[in-house]
Amino acid sequence: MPDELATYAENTWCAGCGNFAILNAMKDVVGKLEERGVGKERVVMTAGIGCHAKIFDYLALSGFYSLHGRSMATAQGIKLANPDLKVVGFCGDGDAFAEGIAHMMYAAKRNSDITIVVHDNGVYALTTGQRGPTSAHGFKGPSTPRGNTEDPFNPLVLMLEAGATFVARGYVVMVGELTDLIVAGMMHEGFSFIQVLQPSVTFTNRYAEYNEMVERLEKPASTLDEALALARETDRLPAGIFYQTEKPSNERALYGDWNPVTNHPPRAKRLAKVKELIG
Amino acid sequence: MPDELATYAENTWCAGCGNFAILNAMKDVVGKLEERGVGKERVVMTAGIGCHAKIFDYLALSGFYSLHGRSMATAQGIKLANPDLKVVGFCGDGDAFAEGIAHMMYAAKRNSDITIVVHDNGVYALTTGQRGPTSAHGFKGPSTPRGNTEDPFNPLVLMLEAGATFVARGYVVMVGELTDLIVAGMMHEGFSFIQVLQPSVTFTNRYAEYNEMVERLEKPASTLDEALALARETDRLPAGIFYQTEKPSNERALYGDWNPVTNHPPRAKRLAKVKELIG
Amino acid sequence: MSRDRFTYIVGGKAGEGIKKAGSSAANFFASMGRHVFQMDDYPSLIRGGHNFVAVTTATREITSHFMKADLVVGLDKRSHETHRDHVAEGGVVVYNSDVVESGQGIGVAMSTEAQKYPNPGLRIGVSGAAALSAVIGLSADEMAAFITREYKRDLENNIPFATDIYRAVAEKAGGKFPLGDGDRERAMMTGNQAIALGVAAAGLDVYLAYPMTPATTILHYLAAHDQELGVVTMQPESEIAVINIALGSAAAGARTAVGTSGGGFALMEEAISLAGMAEVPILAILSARSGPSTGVPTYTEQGDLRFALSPGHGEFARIVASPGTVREAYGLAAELLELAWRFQSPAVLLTEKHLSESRMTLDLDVEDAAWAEPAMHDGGGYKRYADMEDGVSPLLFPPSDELIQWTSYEHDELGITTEDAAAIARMHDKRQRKTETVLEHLRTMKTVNRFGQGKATIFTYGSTTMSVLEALRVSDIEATVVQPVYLKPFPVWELEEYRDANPIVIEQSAAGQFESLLAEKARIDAGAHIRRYDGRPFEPEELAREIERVAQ
Amino acid sequence: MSRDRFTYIVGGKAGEGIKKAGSSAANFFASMGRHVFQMDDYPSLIRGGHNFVAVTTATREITSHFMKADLVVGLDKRSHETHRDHVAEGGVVVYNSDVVESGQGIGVAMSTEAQKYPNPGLRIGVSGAAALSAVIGLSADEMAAFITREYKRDLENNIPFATDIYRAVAEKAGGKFPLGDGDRERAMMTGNQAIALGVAAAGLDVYLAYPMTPATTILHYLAAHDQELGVVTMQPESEIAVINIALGSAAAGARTAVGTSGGGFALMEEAISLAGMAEVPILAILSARSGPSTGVPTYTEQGDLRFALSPGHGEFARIVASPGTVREAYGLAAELLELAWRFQSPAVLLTEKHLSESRMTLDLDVEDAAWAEPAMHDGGGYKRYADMEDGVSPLLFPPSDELIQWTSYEHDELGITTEDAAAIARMHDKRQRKTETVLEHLRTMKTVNRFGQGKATIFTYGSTTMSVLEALRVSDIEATVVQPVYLKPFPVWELEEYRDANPIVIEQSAAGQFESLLAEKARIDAGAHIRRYDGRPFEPEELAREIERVAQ
Ligand SMILES: Cc1ncc(C[n+]2csc(CCOP(=O)(O)OP(=O)(O)O)c2C)c(N)n1
Ligand SMILES: Cc1ncc(C[n+]2csc(CCOP(=O)(O)OP(=O)(O)O)c2C)c(N)n1
Ligand code: SF4
Ligand code: SF4
Ligand SMILES: [Mg+2]
Ligand SMILES: [Mg+2]
Repeated sequence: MPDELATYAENTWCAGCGNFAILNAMKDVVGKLEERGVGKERVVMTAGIGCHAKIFDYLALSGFYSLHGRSMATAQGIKLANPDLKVVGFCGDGDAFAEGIAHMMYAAKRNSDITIVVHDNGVYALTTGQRGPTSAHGFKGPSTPRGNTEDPFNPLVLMLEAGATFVARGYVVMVGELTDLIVAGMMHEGFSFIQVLQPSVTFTNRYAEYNEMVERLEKPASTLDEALALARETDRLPAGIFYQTEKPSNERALYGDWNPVTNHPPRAKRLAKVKELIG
Repeated sequence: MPDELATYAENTWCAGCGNFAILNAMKDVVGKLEERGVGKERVVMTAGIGCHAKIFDYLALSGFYSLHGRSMATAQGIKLANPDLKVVGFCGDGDAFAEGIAHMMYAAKRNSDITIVVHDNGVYALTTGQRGPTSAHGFKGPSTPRGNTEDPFNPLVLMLEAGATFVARGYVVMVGELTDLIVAGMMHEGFSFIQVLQPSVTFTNRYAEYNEMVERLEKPASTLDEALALARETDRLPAGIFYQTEKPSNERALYGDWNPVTNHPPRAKRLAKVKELIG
Repeated sequence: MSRDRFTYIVGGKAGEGIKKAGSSAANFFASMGRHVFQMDDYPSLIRGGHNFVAVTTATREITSHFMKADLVVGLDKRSHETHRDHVAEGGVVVYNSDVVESGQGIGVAMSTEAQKYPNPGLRIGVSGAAALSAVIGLSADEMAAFITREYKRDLENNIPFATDIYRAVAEKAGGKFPLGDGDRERAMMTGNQAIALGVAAAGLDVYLAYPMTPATTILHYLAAHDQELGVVTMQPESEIAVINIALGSAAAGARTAVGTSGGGFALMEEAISLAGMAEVPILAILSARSGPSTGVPTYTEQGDLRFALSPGHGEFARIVASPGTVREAYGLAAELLELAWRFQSPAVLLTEKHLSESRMTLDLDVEDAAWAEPAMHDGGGYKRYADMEDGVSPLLFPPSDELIQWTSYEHDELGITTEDAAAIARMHDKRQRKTETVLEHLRTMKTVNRFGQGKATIFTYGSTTMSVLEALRVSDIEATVVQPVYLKPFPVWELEEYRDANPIVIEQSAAGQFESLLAEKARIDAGAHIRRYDGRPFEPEELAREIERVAQ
Repeated sequence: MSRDRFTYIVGGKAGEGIKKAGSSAANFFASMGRHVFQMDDYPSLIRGGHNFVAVTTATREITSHFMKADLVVGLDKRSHETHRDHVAEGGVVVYNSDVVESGQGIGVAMSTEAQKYPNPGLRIGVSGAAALSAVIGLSADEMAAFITREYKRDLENNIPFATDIYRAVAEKAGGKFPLGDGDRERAMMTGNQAIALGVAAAGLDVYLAYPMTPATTILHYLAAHDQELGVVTMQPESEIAVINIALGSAAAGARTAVGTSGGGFALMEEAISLAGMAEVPILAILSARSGPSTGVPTYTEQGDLRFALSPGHGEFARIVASPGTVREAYGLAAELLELAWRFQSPAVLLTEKHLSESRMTLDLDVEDAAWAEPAMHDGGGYKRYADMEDGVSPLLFPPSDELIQWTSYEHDELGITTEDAAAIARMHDKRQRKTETVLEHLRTMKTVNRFGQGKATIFTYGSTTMSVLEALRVSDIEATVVQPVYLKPFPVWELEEYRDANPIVIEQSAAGQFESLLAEKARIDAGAHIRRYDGRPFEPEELAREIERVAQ
């Protein structure tokens, strides 16, 4: 499968970047989705802008390379138009929890049936290392030379509270698990959020730290409270599905079995309806 | 004090609107702040756009009648420029948790020393009654004639999770308590969030329901978890300070005792510095 | 005193049923086969304040309200005081004598009467229909039928209440202005309804909007009729969400439109540029209000023209047009959706509160709407940005075995990011060729309307067209009215003959944006101009006098 | 082979110290009292890919890089292959023989040498300084001093490494291009530094920005020097937060500026309109890159001109200007902050990546900067929007006993919301008068630069000015160059004499936005044009040939 999913784009990630693992995982995801009856032709991706987003150029899937902070809005639009598609959106931490935080909160609130993979490297990497939403207090970057004065957001907590029905954490060193998480997220009907711990070797090389702290989470919490407690842990970093619950997706809630694209009417039919309304 | 704080603007709120109580509370707040050594000349307000925001026209305080969703950004700017001012921002629920949700989350995250009063009527009132971020599932408005398909946000929970250091709920029927809450919020150094249950008699007349459910909360929770549990209650609606904690404000963290406005340098001094840098 | 043209102004507090009083009258006139124009004037509030509706009817076409009314009904003190001088010579003024001490005209104790029934506050608006019925000479039964049809509910109270008012007015001015029937009953709608129906007729699948006056009622209308039409509507968390969800939707193959006013459109600009780069078909409806900024949300202005012409950074094809009448809005909305899809470009329908929210009778052929149908790719080897001669690459939507990559970055034909100098220039060339193709296509279309014939030349555009046409109808002015419908590309090829016409330029703008656009693009320098910018649309009789003044 | 003008191109992977190799050379030339121009060309990535820096130096003023180099150093294979043909006749090519098989020029085993020291990957960039030192005839000691001053750290490894490379190059081309000293040492800075210093010199208190290339380094520079200067910097959550926080800040009395590129500026437009309505002084720096949309983030273009001229909906005074050189950027940034405060209006400094990030020597008088000082209200009875004859109401900031109400709504003089027709028109008139006042003020200022004298007339603007001036210097072309610095209001009063000049219009745009602006505003129709839009700035020798071609 990998070859078929490669493009001719030159890969410009730094050697050792955590993004490679996400790219590899995605290639496996496509295969596993196929096994589950979701053909590659139905898998559509979106990306924001940043190092993470380059995955769009490297992965031979259809989709929309969107704007910084809008990947999850674009993804919702694709799903809204054609609910038969499986939509995965790649976001950076800056994308997801700064410029685009409103869309994240609302994608979760309305339970849009998309999967958002956040490449969380705790920094604005592509713009040369400024602090981001998940940067630690004290983080020094070119816009905060004396250190970040803000405390970081906890993405899992925010998504759980906003109403996400599938919340998970992966780690780039655990590619197999990451693959499974993304597959599970994409098979979940409703909004799936996956935070991926993705060290930036250049700006936030936390492999060593993560290797110590990340622990496999065997099974999802059975309540939101438990999931929140897990998400708040700071001594160890559980990786796995934190929480999963069922609720009608935004698309289903809005229009049931309708499909705007495949149900597009012929002209005569539409004009007849318009005529009716004009009376 | 009331007279001095009135303007000649014609009040165009519906008779019985919960906003009147917030206006009245604010007039008392100004007096109480004065007792605490904060003169009216230092109290500055901002407002978004909506029914709630008309308070700006009715209250004789200096400030900035901003844009829909930006009241809390404008407020942060005022505080950033001159930290000697006490800044209170009025927001609607649409303002605060739809168009402006990013600014709310970040005002809390960075602990900007402003007080945000959200007139939560669970609807976009001024634009004729569309569902808003806190509208109940099933709420019928002109943009959702078959009912709101989304679940509401819990503003208190979101603000607690985002890092607000003062979180409270008031109810327009309890004007005295509301006054005290706003005073406490404004005296708190850091980001203060006050959700005010504000029935819209026209669109969401929930006085009866609230009168049943609202209960005075005697003292703040001692932990974030407790505060969250209180905020999640749905059978009764506690009103009071849910949570209060100490943390350096954004402004202090950024520049300590500096004040951009009062420390504005004379030209010669600034030019000397520029010369130094050019070398 | 039979007159063909009859104007009715009814005013009162918001929440008293003023809009209903106006629209029911308009409906009634339309049911007589007459032409009607209804203008709603209301402040930005929910209850109280001062609303009024001006409804004018005639047996000939009519494209404006008038402010000299044959019947003025004031339900409260302020309305009476504001509008009593709006009565035409010989006209009738009816006021609520319970709240006005020494009124002028026919005082009726409306509040006292209303008190006799439940919900007196809601009832009072029915006075309008009663007074109108009396003045135009309906019988009490005819009035009851009118009220039954328009108010539908609570008739057991509404009809007796109305009958009381009717009697009081009929006594003094009964049958003063009998109205003749018109030729046939026409549809009646607001500009926003026409736009909604137009995009629906063109094949719209998805409509997204965040509430913002005066565009909001497009969302309301489509939401109310979504299942009937098969159009999905959604109100996301902000205008930025609206436009970005919309672009995703369009890229997945759904005909998609969005609607907002200036402030919301401003927030959409980053994504309009994205639509330019990624070549996403999208229609944005921009209905302007008095600005800048929050401005005067429920009042009209043409202050957003220049702003609408250059949305988004960078160079790409932009299409902007503005309808002159409600009738035109229907076809133009459809046409713009079609152009957006034909050229995979953002298209903007620019209009104003005055068109969006005014309501008029019209002769509408529903077929008179384009159908948005993209040129689709066929076979394999798909390249999203295939470098076609006309700059327009075929479309394809998932699910598909082909790779379909839309992108905001500069790209090669497949859609892969590029930083290569030659590749960058090549794609710029492609987009420029598309811009040319759009221009060529517009040359084959009707892009400018001309009305009448006369020595004077008048240039106008957008909703002001309705005012100008009506001003000419009610005066002896002989003029040629030229109305560019398309504003970008600006149809200069149609305007060469006016190079030395020194036209009168009429617009609702303080800065004269349309005048300068004409001068800059078509090198047509105005001989004179008439501008209004107090939030109110031109009044045709006043406008006629102004035209006469400047035409000298 | 002594030449006055000397060009050095050094290329390699990002992260190998290419920028440092370029800037250290530039610094060295400057330290000789020479003029220098340094252009960084880099893709949007953090490590790898292909970066290069082109540094040109002369003993006369110089305003562009050149792409024919006397010394080309390629640290990797791609750089050698990309740039070996950029060598000028008689020039020297140095390449890394460890990674290039059959190179052209002087092969040096840079990687092998670097392996002898720790962190070989970081070291390799030092080869540039070594090769350069050899070619311009420095002694080994002079080279060591050069490296000591520029690299500062790890000298115990850097100097021996450099010495090895130096020897290898010196052997074949030592002293080939001896460089004479210039007249005196000048400051050297990028356009973004000049802008940052300019606004600081004008009294800036607060700078807000969200990272976006090519504006980001203004934030970095001010953040690095915030305490020294007494300027507060902050990076909020988005551009919308930036501009709205900025407006709050300005309304509280702090001189405030923001900076971004096209996409971020698009997001700010709603608030620019707010600044127009509320009359908030704000300076926005818009540094353009190749567009539309995300485009080519690290490359240059002048595609945002029209977009920059009409930000925000509605009618209000807009001021837009674009500096032609880094030197001019300093004074213009200060001047625009001053104008923003003088007129309580949004002002936009439009520039491009080529100016923002290119670095050059300049003669800078720090005093040559305006000081932003508002006209303050005195005494009681304050009205934020006092209806002054010139449209400019005095300012007052809290804390104050007066009521100071800024607002986005249409308002009366005090700032209370109004929907009254006369009041709306009155405030429109006030804002129009302010627009006139701005225009009158601009008439008293220097708004257009003219350079040279010659039969041909060349029009250009922004960073392209630097390219055009250099093209004239290196050719025999005699031309008058006209560069409008102010673009809104457009200084037509300065341009009347060129009405029939049929100028050559030179810009970095595919659509020819500047050309059409000239035609529309000043009715100056281009006789010919030269456009570049592949993301790269004009190269002066190529441009000179183009000018010669079209001038015929
Ligand atoms: C509207 C807008 N603002 C700013 C930028 C510049 N920008 C590009 S990527 C980025 C942030 C990248 O951070 P993150 O999302 O965490 O991605 P990473 O590079 O770390 O993978 C920014 C600010 C942009 N492209 N668009
Ligand atoms: C950018 C923008 N979008 C939309 C609007 C229109 N608008 C005005 S008020 C409002 C919502 C009001 O809801 P809320 O904030 O809850 O205030 P309320 O009227 O209920 O007090 C909207 C959508 C606007 N002014 N600006
Ligand atoms: S800068 Fe960081 S995130 Fe970007 S490619 Fe390099 S290692 Fe990866
Ligand atoms: S509509 Fe609702 S919120 Fe607005 S003034 Fe009336 S009661 Fe208050
Ligand atoms: Mg990141
Ligand atoms: Mg509300």
